[in-house]
Amino acid sequence: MEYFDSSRLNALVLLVLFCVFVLAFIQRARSGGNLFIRRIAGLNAIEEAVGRATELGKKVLYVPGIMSIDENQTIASLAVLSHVAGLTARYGAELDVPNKDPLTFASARETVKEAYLHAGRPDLYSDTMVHYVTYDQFAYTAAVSGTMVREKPAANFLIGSFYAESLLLAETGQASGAIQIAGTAEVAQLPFFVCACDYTLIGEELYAAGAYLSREPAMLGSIKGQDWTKAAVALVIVLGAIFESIHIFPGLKSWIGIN
Amino acid sequence: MTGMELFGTWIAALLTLCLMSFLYKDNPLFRFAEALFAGVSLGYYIGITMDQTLRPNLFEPLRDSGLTLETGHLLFAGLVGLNLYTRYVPKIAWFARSSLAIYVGYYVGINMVQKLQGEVLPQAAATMVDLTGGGSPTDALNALVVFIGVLTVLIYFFFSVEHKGVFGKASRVGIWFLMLGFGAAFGYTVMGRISLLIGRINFLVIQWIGGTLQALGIGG
Amino acid sequence: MSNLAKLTSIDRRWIFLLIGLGTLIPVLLPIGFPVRVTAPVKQIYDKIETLGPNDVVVLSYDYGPTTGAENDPMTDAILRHCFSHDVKVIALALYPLGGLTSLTASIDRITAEFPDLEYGVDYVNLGYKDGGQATMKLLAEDFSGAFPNDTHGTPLSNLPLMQQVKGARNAQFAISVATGIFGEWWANLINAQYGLPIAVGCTAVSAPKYYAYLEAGQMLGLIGGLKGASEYEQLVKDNYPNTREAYANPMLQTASKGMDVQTIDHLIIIAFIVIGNLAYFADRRAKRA
Amino acid sequence: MFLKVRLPILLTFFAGLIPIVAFFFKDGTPYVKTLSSSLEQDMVIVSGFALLLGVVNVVQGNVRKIERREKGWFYAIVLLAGMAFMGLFGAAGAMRLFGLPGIGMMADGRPTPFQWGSLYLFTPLQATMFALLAFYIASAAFRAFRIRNVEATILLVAAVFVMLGRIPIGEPLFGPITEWMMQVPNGAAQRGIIIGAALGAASLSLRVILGIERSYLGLDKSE
Repeated sequence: MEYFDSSRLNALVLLVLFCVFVLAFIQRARSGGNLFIRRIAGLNAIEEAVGRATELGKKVLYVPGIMSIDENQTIASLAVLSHVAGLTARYGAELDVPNKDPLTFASARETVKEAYLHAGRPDLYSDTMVHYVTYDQFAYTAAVSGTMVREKPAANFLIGSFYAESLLLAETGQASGAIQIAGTAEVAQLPFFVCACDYTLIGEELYAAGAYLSREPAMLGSIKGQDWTKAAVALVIVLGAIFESIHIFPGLKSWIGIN
Repeated sequence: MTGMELFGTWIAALLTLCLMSFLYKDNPLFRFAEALFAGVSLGYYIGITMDQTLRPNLFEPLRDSGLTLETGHLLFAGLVGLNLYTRYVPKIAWFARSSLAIYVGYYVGINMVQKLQGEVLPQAAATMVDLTGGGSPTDALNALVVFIGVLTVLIYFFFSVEHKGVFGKASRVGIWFLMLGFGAAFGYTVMGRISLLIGRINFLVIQWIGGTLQALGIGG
Repeated sequence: MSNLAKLTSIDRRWIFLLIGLGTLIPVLLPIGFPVRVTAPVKQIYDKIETLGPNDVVVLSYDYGPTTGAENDPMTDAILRHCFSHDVKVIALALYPLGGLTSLTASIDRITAEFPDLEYGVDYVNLGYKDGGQATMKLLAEDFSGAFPNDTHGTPLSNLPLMQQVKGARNAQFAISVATGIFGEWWANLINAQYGLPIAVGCTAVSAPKYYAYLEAGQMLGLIGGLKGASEYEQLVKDNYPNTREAYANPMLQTASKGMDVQTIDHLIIIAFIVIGNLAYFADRRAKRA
Repeated sequence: MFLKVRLPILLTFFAGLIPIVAFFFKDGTPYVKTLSSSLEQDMVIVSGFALLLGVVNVVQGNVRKIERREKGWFYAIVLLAGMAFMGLFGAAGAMRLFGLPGIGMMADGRPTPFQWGSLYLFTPLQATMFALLAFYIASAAFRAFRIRNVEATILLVAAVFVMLGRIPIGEPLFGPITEWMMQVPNGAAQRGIIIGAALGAASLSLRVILGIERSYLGLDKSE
């Protein structure tokens, strides 16, 4: 015990609570429990967007953010990409996935290849669908903006971790007339996506997207577990605020807040 | 300014104008700058990665202290890195997956605890506000707004329940908070973005045109 | 469709053109909107006013050319103030992405306006050192630990000014003009550990975060973005007539010009929002009718 | 089957467990902390190796364009030339070849070719692309801020108030409102997003560690 960092006991409690909730609900979902998940607007629009691109004979552009796969938003984006690639495979629409990060590039290629295989259309898959551009944020943006203007994709997906380039990409895409579905958990970039895109997955919606789209019990169960943790956190916040207001148990707030 | 600097400034200024021409429409000058930018930036990161990542973290420790207990794990790093290249050998292409698996695994682990400890806990604690404002009506009002704002936004993110009835109303208030926050953040960012443009215009006017005039002995 | 309603789908290039002109024209022909000086900026100015000819200010260039439009006018105005008031300056750069470029350009620019200054006695340019917080800790104790030589390669022991102060902790005041996190480090490391008064000049984007440090007393003053820089310029111009000639130079980059641009561009954007909404309503009415 | 599917999932599981366990131990704890921190150093190195994957792809793609004289092949030449210039001088500098002291300045204060390229080619292009945001933020504001419904109106009013509060002529009236909006309602909205997103991210982490979420590896869900 001498090695245990007791200042992190609060985090350990939260971690255990969280894992218990998630695992319990995964178990329940697998044995056929209630799997209701509320509608997430941007996600229902994906099929429509890919469908429109197919009709118009134009490509679907998927930008998986600019960060590497050390960022959870990128992993979440690849889960959505898997779904989008499944749709382009089924509809026979052209898919273009330009990359800024080389590891994301390597991962995205595996994701898309598998999605085409799974959809039963490995013949439509080509290695040029997922390609690498450059490691610089703005050079990448310039290249993707150029693609948007020249090839006028009918649907742009801007999903993952974005920084200042968010608005450059979203405005260029808007001007080129594409349906745009964006998603990020970068708080500072959300206003720009909300203003310049048709649909935006906000923060937690992005992380839940893969599970929502997969419709798999285990995935949906984990969303339920996460919801229950959220409810518990909200409850603790309410309790904490009451305690602070009537000045009892001042220890709760400071115990939770220590870092 | 030396001749070489003036030459560089001219190149930089012309490239600046090439990129800016995109605002009017796509054109060959923009495409030239875009292609050069993509190439130069990738080359730049080749240099940076070799000089700032691989050299100090891998080559120098191995060269300076050889293979010791402390540097042994670097061989593992090198192997996991090199394993990424197995994708070029069709028969064992799937080897590369293992490197991705380790990389992703390590970081999702870190992210998990960091998000819970570094974000959920402090943000939750900060929302445990004294709703009486310690006697100050303004503080009490602000505390109440923060309290309601955080809770309704959390309700908006609740996925397991249909958003109707009281729950739906609360979630709607949450959306209003989000919109207010987004609008304010948008307005706040305008200034910083315009400053960037001022920086470019200053470069063109002062360094490029001013510098050239100075070099020609015109103006001050 | 009425003419007004047509404006809902106006070509966005008209907006681009107006923003471009709204930025270019004030840079060429300054307007000079009035500047109201706020307390956090005045506190830095007042602190330097209390210093005498043997006192030393450490000025850290913790930014690069990318944010030069906001940060350069701050360092320039601070240098003009220190040199006009006869306070000694030790300048250095800790920011990896072009800190040295910004530092050298700024020192060259301002010292040219003060021909009587003697290098090594009145000011020193230490150059750039990487390492962030670790370097900061070193130079707080002993400058030569982090910078054995100045930027010209002269050993610090040959510079009279550097004999006067061993480390940053022995100076009277330190100002970090910063983008990102460097300003926080000065407050957390140097102010907290050595009690040296710290002030920060930061970009507008990071200003809200720094207000917390100001309120906590960890920073003596704060220059936030172009607006803060224009306030400092105003103070220097008002109180040191010798600097007015420099500020009158049309080829000089100043924060007051920058604030002119900000005002005009903000108003252009707001005007477009208003027009857009009028057009939107006209369009809706036309469609209903 | 084991090597192709189970092994990567097991590797993810163990690689993910290490930093989580280490997180709860004090600095200096033997084995646990050292393992985690050497793994951290290692991952930085792995990411360094990854860049070559991108470079190879870019070279392949552009050489193909040039060989087949595809539309825009001229630009492919420009791209490769730019990359070769910076990449070769950068690599030579990093390996200290041809008397280059590195990728920064020469001993006499002149820039190395790599440094010259980053000063006069790379940096201005980067700064210009970034600066285009000033134009785009204006056009986005014009189009998005319309009084369409309650939500859009709130967005508009908040943005305009803050814009007015940031400039000297609007500051006396709107400055305090700006500060209040940034700190109170915007702070609350951000906090809500952060708490939700952090839980979402943690849940995704758990799915990845447990091998439930594996699309990033290109593994079929049924395998």
